[in-house]
Amino acid sequence: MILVATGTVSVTHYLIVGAIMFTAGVVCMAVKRNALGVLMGIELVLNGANINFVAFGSSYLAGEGRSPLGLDGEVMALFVILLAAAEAAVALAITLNFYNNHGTVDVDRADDLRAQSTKRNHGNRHAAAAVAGNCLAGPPRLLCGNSFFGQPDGAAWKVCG
Amino acid sequence: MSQVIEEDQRIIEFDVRTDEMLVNMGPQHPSTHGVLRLVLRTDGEIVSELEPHIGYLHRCAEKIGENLTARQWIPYTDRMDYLAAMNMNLGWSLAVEKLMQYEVSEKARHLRVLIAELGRIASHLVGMGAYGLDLGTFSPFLYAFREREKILDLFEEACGARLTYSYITVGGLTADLPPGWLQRCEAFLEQFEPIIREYHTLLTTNAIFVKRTAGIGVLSPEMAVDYGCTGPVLRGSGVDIDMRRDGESIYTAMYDGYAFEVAVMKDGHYPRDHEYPAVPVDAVLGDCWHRFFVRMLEVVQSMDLVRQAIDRYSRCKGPLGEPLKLAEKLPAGDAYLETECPKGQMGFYLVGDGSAIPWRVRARSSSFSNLAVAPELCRGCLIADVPAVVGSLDIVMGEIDR
Amino acid sequence: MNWMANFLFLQQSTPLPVAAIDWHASLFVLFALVACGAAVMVVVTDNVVRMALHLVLSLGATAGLFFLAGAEFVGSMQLMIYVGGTLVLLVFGVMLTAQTKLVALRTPPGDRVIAGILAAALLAVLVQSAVSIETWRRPGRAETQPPTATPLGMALVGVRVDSPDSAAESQRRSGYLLPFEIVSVHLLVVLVGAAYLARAKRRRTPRAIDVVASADHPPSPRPSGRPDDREAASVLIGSGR
Amino acid sequence: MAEFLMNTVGLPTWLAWSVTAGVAAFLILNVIAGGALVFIWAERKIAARIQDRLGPTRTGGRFGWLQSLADGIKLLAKEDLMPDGADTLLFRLAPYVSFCASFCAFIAMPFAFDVVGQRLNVGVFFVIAVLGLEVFGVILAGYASASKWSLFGAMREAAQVVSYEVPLGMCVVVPVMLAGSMDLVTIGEKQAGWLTNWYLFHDPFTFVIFWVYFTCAVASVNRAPFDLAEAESELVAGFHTEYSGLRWSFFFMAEYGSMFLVSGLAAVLFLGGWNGPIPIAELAGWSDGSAVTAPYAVRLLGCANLLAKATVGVLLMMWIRWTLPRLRIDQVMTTCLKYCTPIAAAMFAGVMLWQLFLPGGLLPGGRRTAIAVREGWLEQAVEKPEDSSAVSTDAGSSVSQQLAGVAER
Repeated sequence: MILVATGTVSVTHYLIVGAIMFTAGVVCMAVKRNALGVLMGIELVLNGANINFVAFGSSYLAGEGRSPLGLDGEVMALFVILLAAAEAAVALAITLNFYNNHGTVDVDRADDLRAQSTKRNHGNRHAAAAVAGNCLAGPPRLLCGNSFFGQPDGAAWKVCG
Repeated sequence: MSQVIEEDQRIIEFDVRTDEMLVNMGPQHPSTHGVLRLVLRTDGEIVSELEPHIGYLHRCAEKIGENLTARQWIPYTDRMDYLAAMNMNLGWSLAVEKLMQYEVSEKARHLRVLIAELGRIASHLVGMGAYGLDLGTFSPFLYAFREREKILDLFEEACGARLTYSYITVGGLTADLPPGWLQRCEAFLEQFEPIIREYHTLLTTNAIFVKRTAGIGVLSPEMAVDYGCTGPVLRGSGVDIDMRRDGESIYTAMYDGYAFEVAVMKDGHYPRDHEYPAVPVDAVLGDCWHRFFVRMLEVVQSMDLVRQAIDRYSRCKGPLGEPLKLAEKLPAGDAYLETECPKGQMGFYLVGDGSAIPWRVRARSSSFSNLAVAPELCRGCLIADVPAVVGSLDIVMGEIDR
Repeated sequence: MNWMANFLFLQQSTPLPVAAIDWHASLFVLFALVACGAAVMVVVTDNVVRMALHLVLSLGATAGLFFLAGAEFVGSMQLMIYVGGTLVLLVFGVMLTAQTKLVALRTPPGDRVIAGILAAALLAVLVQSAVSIETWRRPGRAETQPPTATPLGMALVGVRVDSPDSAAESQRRSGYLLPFEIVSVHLLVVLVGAAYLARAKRRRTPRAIDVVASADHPPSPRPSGRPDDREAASVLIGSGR
Repeated sequence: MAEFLMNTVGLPTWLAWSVTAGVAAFLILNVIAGGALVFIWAERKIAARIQDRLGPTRTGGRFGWLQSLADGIKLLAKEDLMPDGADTLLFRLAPYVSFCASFCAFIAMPFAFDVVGQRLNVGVFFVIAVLGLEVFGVILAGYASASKWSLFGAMREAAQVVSYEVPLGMCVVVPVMLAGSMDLVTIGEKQAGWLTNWYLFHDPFTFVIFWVYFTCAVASVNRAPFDLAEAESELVAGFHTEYSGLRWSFFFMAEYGSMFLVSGLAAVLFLGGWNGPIPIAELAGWSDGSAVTAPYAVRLLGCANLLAKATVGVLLMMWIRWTLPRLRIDQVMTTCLKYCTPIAAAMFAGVMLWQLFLPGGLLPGGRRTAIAVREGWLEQAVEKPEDSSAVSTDAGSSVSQQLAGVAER
């Protein structure tokens, strides 16, 4: 209620909202394991930026009645919205392609380019975390013969297949 | 053998790539006619495999037939194809009469033709209405049932029942027509003539109906014959077979002297096709549209037959003749006879052993073989086409499950 | 800590009559809370469908903010293109991939803590910069004339007709005709690219159904090498025949 | 009204304003909810007449007009059950999302000259945008009911509505282009006068565009031949299979609400909104405000006109529904991409050229001269640069007043 009591809203309030949206977006992109979660993070980041653009471009909020950006703010916001749509289309196409080929949208699984050696030791640490996180989801029989025992890659899978 | 998908050994949770879905068009689905379960394997919208599961309506009619006399089994034939019970009764009665070499009076024969063809009109009306319902339009269903009600009123006057008549029985008919019935029947035919054109505008030539049915579920003549499809399904693929003309002598004897053409497309056009709308450009012979159109032509054909039967029946003098006794002795031996029912050729087979109770009774269902062709037709079509194809086969579960 | 004080006790522009609630401010608070709350919820929830729902809420509230800031056209565009188009696309993506096993991909707890710290740091920096500039903090005169979409439209077409004092600028600010054309061509390229990427390709691995359905192959009771937990499949293949 | 409450009743300002807002919202909501009830009854009666039967006759009065009330009570009494696999939050939220989406578009819908919730400068755009939001309610419902069939229905409907927004948007731009502004009130204003001033008869292209608009509107509202989502024959009842009782009635209200909205929009954009075929108000000399009651009478007449036209639109949709069979999903998509969009684009170009070479009405008697239409934008700006500082935000100001603050380059 502090803001309300202190008179009309100014550019700063919009900037704060934009900042919160931006940070939420960045965190979301960093933290989410689901590719679509990353996409949503990108949408949040773009929106945070959009709020700032519109805040600067709006003559309502500007102190002396002349907004710093003038009309450019809103036009820039329009272009951001348009390009976000285009970007989302391509990003989704890539994600669905990834899903079709690998059967999952888990971002951690997209490591085909990583060198084989790093993949194995990196794999163990990750496997531990993944098992801890997911052992509820997968049925128990999947625990047999996974990579804990350090079999070469792929062999484990044939055992319990 | 299926090649193992190369998996990264760190994968713990098993990813099921379920792009194809197993979908149940379950027994209580509104569009399947009666209780039929279709298991569809779909990939998104495309149906890759269809498997009908039947047997939900099985009542062991044939086993019961082994401890009932021939006339006592007539009510069971009513409940096989409950939309065309008259034709079922006729089929069973003729089969028994063939076994016993019994000749019904000429008057009864003409009355049987009259009643059977009226039954065919009623059955096709339901087929047309239900098919409209499958494709999403509700109004034709009600128009069809309005006309069918009038036929049912006529049957009610003749035999007292509206759905399961048991009117045609072994050795003739249970009762003669009440006075004035023929005039009412003629009045019905008079007012029914223009309504047929209404159905054509409502469905047959409707652009969306044509789009939904033309070129869908094309059944080649060879496959139709291989699967043993009969009736409108067969004639829809251009195979010129009609039991009323090519059937056994005892059955065709009823129809000799009647002028009628078989409703099938011979070298490019239907009989008397100047009176009906032209075949749409993208309708392939043997698709849903043609099966529907053959049924509509058969309704008109049956109307002509009914008119001819009326004046032949009214010219016969003398009593109708009594049907055989309830426990008539059946001669030893067996007999099988197929009659042209609205859904297709319905065959009845019975084995007599000298006593009044047949030793074995068997009914060959036309819808059963018509349905058998559905998996072939629905492979690769869309989900919305499945009811269109199954509806065009016009199957009745009572007849399939018996 | 002076910026904190600044932030809380913004100087009062007009004497505050007891009853006059400034609608603009109260609605702003509402939309801001919904937008930020939903944005944070997107980060917090694991269920991807819930995330999509919160994102829709957040972007809807942002559209409300745009309306409040006088950018009616941008607000409607946001509602229509962003929420009505892009997010529907995103929800389609969610629906296609949200198999039960993937819906809740939990992130390992360790990463969450690190992310929280980074977020707090980033937020502090941004808010500090937002609050520090003097001119931004002066509340705007809310009484300018109601905005219309026409100057925006004209700007896009290339004729700058907005506020007169911009005409006094030394360099004449030109309209946005060229970027507008570039964006439209860009959208076309993107559509073609997306359609190409998502085209139905021949599957790399034969599915169980192709293996079984191939005529010359005797239907084995269970496709080996791939534990198929859908019992119903056997109903189709080997059931009782 | 707020002033009235403040000075006479002595309410504090914020209470007065919220009461006014409440009354306005109540009015709009009831016009539509009441409309929905009437349309439910009308649909039953029309369907009956088409199918050669009587429809409801016994529930209340002679024509069964209480039937919708009976439905309402039945739905209220029904148990609101939820399938166990369902995602509870989304399952509950879905009907309200689609309900609000279809009802909040009525903010910008003008019922008479100035009888409008909020006179948005981007009115048309706002209505189309909000119509697009209804898809979310459907998708959430389909996903949350955790059954294959509803998911099928939801995906089909979402694909259909999203793809039909493209031609719908194109058709809506034509009247906007003719009127020169997106503000629904201005568009309605410009079609005042005789029947010939309606945009429908403005030129042959707009006439075709109207029918393309109507088809796309029917498709985007999911009715008649395009009602894939609740295709009884294949998908049982589509996305709202699992809903029952009150929640199901929300979806029902949303459908009728958006049907009324879309035909209302058609009325405003193409059929001259509140201007009747014969300009009774002008002929009878009411519009110059001589009599005290004049403005109310004119506005009442306007409301009646618009409601009548919208009802005709809705009845037409019902008529189509009960005669045509349903299209398949790919046929619906092809009609959208191969027929509606190209035709809309061609007609759009046609109207543009028509505006350039033969501006003004089709008939020589058209009131708007060539210059007024084309130069409308610049002309006002020139004649009134001096009072750019004049500030008047009352809703009655005409377009020129709005552009007062703009100097011509």
